[in-house]
Amino acid sequence: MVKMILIAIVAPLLAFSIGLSFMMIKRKVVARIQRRYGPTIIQPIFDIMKLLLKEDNISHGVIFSLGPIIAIAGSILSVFFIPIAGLNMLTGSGDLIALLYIMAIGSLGMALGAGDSANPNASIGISRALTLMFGYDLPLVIIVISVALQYHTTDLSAIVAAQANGHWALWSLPLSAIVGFVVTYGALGEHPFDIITAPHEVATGPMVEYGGKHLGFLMINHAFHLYVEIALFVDLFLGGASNIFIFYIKMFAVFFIMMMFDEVLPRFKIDDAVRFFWKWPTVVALISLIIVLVK
Amino acid sequence: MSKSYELFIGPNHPGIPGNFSLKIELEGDTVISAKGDPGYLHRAFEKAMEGRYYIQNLALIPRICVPEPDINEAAYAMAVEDLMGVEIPERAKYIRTIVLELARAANYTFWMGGFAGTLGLYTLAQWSFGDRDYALDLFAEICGARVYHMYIWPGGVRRDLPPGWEDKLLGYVKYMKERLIDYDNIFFKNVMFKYRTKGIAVVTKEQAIEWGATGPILKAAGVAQDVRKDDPYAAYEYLDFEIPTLTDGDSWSRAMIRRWELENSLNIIEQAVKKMPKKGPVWEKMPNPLKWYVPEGETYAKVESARGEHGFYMVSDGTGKPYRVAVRGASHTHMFTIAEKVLIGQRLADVSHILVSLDVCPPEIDR
Amino acid sequence: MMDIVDKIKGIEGVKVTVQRENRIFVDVSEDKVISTLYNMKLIGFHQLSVQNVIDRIKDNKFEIFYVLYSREYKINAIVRTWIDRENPVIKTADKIYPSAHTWEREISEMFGIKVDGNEDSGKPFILENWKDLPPMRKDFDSVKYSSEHFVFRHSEGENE
Amino acid sequence: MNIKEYEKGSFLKPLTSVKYLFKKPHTLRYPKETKPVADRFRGLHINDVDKCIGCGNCRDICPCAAITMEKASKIGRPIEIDKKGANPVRPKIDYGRCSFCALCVEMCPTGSLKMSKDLIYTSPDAEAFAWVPLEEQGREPGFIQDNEITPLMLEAQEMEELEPEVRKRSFEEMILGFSEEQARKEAMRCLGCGICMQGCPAHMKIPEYIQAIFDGDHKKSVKYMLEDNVLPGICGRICTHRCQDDCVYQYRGAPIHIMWLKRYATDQLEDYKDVNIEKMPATGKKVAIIGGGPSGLSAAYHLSTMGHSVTIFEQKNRAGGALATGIPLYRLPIYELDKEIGNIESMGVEIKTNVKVGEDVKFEDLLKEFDAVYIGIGLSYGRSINLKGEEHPDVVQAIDFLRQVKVEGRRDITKHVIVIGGGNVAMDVARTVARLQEINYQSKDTTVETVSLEDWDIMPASQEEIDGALEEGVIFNPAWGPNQVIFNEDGSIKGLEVKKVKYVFDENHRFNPAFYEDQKKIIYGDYIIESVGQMYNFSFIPKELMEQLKFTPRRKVWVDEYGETSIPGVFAGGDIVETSKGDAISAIANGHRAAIGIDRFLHGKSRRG
Amino acid sequence: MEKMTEEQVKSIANMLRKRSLWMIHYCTGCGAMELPPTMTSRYDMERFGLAPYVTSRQADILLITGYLNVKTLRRVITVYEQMLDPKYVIGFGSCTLNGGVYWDSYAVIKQLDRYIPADLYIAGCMPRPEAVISAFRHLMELIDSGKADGYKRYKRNLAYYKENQRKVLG
Repeated sequence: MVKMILIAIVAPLLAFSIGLSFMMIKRKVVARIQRRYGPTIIQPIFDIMKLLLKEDNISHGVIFSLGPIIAIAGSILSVFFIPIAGLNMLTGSGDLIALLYIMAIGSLGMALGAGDSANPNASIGISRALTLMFGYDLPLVIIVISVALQYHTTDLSAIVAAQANGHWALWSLPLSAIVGFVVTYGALGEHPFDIITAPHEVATGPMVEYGGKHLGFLMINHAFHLYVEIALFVDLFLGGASNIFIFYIKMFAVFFIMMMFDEVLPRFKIDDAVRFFWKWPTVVALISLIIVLVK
Repeated sequence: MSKSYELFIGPNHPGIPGNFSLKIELEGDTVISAKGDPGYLHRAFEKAMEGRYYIQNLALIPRICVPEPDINEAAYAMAVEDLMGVEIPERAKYIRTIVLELARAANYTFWMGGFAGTLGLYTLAQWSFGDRDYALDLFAEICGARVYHMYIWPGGVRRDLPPGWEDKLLGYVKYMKERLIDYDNIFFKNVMFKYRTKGIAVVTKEQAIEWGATGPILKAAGVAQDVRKDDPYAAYEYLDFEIPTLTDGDSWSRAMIRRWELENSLNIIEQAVKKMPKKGPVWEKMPNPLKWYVPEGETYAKVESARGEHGFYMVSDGTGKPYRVAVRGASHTHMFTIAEKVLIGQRLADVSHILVSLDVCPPEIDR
Repeated sequence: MMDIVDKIKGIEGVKVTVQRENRIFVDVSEDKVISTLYNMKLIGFHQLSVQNVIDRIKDNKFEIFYVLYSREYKINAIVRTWIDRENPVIKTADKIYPSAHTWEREISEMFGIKVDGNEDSGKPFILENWKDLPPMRKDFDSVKYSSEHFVFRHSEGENE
Repeated sequence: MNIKEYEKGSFLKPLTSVKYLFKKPHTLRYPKETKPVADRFRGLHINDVDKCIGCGNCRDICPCAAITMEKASKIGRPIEIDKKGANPVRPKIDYGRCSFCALCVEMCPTGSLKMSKDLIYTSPDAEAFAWVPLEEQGREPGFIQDNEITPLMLEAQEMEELEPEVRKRSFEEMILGFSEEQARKEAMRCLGCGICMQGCPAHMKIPEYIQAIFDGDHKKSVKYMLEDNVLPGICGRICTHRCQDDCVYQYRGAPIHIMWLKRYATDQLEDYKDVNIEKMPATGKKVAIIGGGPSGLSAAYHLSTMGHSVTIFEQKNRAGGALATGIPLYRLPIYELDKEIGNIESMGVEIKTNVKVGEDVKFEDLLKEFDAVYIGIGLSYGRSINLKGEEHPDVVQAIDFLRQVKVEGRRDITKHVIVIGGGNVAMDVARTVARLQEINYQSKDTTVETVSLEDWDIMPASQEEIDGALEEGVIFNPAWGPNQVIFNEDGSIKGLEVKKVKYVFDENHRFNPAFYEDQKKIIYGDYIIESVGQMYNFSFIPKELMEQLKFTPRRKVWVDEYGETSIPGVFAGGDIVETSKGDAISAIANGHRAAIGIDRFLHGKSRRG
Repeated sequence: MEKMTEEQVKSIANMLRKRSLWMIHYCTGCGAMELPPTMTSRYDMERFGLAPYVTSRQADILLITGYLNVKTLRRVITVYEQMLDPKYVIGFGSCTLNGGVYWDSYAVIKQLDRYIPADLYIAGCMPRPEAVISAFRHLMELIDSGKADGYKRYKRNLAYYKENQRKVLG
């Protein structure tokens, strides 16, 4: 029981710090690609702290304030479903499927809150977010199915265990892995999929009315989000890890490749993005699924 | 989704090029009407100029268009010279050409960053704004200010080039040509750029002529109209350069024309530096500023700005202050006659990059 | 150059002055402006560069000018006309030159000239809540207005 | 540019940009790293307040109305307040207005105002953005002015004059005057700052009349002149133009020819009928003026405009004083004198010539007969220096010589003439002699030499006069003091023995010449003209009144600020009072001042009334 | 935590605030032209934790970049009021101080601090990027020492500001 409580405290903290460290590194790396030095490495901490210290002088209703909380709650919940280095508490059969649902809570929470802000930009942003989710969920579901079929389980821990000793799904299911990478990339909203917040189009979309503490929560949520998406990919295709350091290195490698693309591509239009997801990733995922089925 | 709704883009919106507002009506994600709302940058230039001496206006005119102030200075100076019947010295002509082309190159560099920014590619913005900064430093060396140069004035230019400046300039040109390869790689040859802009916001040749478009919009539609060739001013008649044209008239063509013109400008600078007389006067003596009475008359002086034809209509009543100065900015037509029409039927996501691809410069509209 | 001048001279009721190479002034009476512009476009002046107004307060007239450009002949022609300062009305040229529409909006706001046929004439364009004289008129004193409406920060030592 | 390359589009090419991840950024890590500021940078101002003359040209040209002139006491450091040709104010710049166009720097006539390379200034206090720029603020100069390219018109119009060979042949006026174009161009140069007005003893409205000349409105221009100067045409020819010495253009270029502009404007008018000051209704008061010189004429004109009836008593046969008798014809033609005196007469002034006060009319009678008396007798008698041998008939006074030549038509001269003196009168004499010698001998082996105590650098004559004299062949002997006249055996003059001057002014800057007694030379010549100053003669005033008349330590007549002497109702002006600087314009000025004083006196506002 | 006095909490809060200043990207005037170089690779103001943000809710600093047209003033006031406390205003260049080159214009306000409180001004027309960075660093000092209290002044003197705003906006 004590162990459970300990894990319940440690796991989110760990997830948060990993996500935060990625945020820190990203700002530095982006800056270097852009031929500049960028902020001090701990700048995101200052930002979050400052936002939390801001005074509130707006109210758009309870739902508006609840949005970020729901988002964070959803993200933390998903953290418990993802096994890292033996830290897996809410395991049980079907947890991969459950995870997929729980991961959507974040977006829905945002949708709830932002929808309450009565700003057309926020509404457009939310509709874009949901549309995009709709777009990448289809290939995601297909590859999850492929992986599940490959390992005959929906238990993430089991999938991770099956990939031990270098038998990664990346090697056995290369096509699914590529699709998985693209989908994870899309889910993180990096360029060219930063359609939801696109400042030049919808002025940061759902976040347009959020400031201060709410924005701070959203930044924290982003850290969790980063962690959840990448950790899921690592668990599914890179065989998880037996200890936290290796897990971190694997996650970082994935994130680093993502950053490379992030800074050199302009963004998609929402319909193009959905079309994109339903075209190549879906087709490739299906091919991969067929390969699995045939094998 | 048949219900239409209104959306204000600007004045405080990153998708708007400057302090300007656009009221668009959307049906779903599609624009069904767009109305520009200018006036946020209205400073009453034309009124203020009537109350100042000819030389005092030197402080005002560059502020009409911020990204490329030199065209205003040149057009103003040309209008005054025209009314006074003054021919400027040869070297001054070349210096003007170099300054104008450097400003054009800087403006296109700046524009490039802004355009990439609207498409979500911030890396190019970071690069090109930083590279433009070197050009601003070059300006500071000849005239003492980075942004508002006040360097070209009636009769020629304000100071001769400082020693060694030409070499620095050529160094910058060389640097920019190297950078252009990087710009091409990250943006102009980028598949996503092509994907986003090809076939968007087409202004056909007929439409461009009918609506009175000038500059890159017209060139992208296939008409080689350029004041530098048609009515050469400064030293353009002595220089060898081509007017680029493309035929599609879409957002992509306009962007490519500007990319092309940027390279063109760099070439013109190299050429002008080579051909420029190495010594000689750079200013034709003008009267005492307080008693600078310009002969009565009306004239229209025009130059080619980065956005199109930029002109000054100047009326003098024979006193020391202009009677009326009317400024023609290319953006005026481009925003209200072209953008408002072209935006209809476009997607919300494209609005901001269409505005930038038409290069709408609000200070030029409001004045 | 000269053949195009002759062509313009063929338009009814115009007075043509050649200022210098590539600059022609075409003066017409108020009622002939639109027909002249139409004919000018037929001749090949496709582009309206700028249309604006000069307040000739001494003659009690508004001078309206249209700077036209012909790509074919590379000539700028400036069509000018004069109207009375009291109750000034002009006809719209936006059917001939679409870009005139916006210039006319500006003119109607800045000079208080009514533009017949332009539905946006008289609506606020650049200014907001403007209650004074149209600001570009010569009898509007900008310095006076700004010292009445705004407060300057006076440094201690005023002139001598 | 090959457009085909771009039409394809590529997915991998953008990824090459990732290489910058491993390259050094080009960020300038300000404030840790800085880049050099451009040499011509237009930043916050610097002003050398000692060099600055407070002319206000920077304020006038500022398009933003950012410059105000701050009083000397508020500048923040002491400055020399009563500097000649300067206002005791300095520019204060409001950085809530300044647009950093540097037009003020371009227009600064002294070059004291510069712009610095420093443009980094932040403050939470909005009031802290206006100050008087000083050099002590330690900013590094950036944008400075350039004498090659400057909106100021530094070069003056060349005045055409007769060639020395030509002008020597006669007494024809040598300065030809401006053409219309030249005058307009010269008038265009004026900045209208009005620093010159302080230099002018009469405080003429110089910027206004120059503006009127520029506008081509000569009548308006002369009208402005007549307000302070009743003899503008004469002053346009012979004035000592102290205004030009103060002109702001002197620091970077040539001062404006204010005097010749004045001449130009008056020459354009046949007479001043339309432009005279409007006459006030007659008061019935009578004023007597003794002496028809410039001060007397000035007083007469203004008094008559004030409605008083004025009578001038002139002992010579024509009014004008030194103008009529002393100034050579080649500088001031007689028709100009007639024109201007005629104008004064047209205002109703009665001029009685050939009337010598003290002999023909008694001074006491004037006091009884008239409500006020103005004495403007001037210094009409030559002063001697008690030179050994000066009683010889061939040693004459300059003032007599000049009168003989101008009024009496004397044309004879000897071949070798020595002129003692280095002032403007000496130059007049020497150049007159040069003309006479040309007329009589075609300058064949003739000499005219001047001897002056002062060396070149402190010679009191104006540079133009010295140059003119040199061109006409006058030989100068500066820094030599006359010792004695040397005679031939037949009693004629052989020459003048002179000794070298050690110094003219002593440590207290007082006139106290000292000589090297061992350095002597002889200047050969057969005729000597002394031109070392003039004096007055008050013999017409009865003794008892003379005792009442107060004099200043320098032996000038004491007057109060309205020109009234210690005798009530008696006013004085011209060269006999202290405020005069010995030229026509000061005489005109204190004539005008006395006229105001007399008017006050007649209206019962006298100091003692 | 209980041991810390209120002062200490405040100073820590100020320390955090000054390290993370987000500016709203609203180009009110031409001074905005020197912001892109300051923001981007050449001067990179992100080194100090400054970053441009899009909407008024997210931002901490409002830059009044130069002249302020009456029409823009109305929007600027809205934006300023939407911003969350603590918020800071920097006036760029001459125009915000006393009208600048537009001193005689009928359309431009002359003194920014009559309408919204300004915490800092920068001299210049326009200020160099170095000056802009200096200004940000100056503002950080002011925040650290608690002197940047424009938002408190606005609340305290709301009637004064509202009166002035009403006068000019009509």
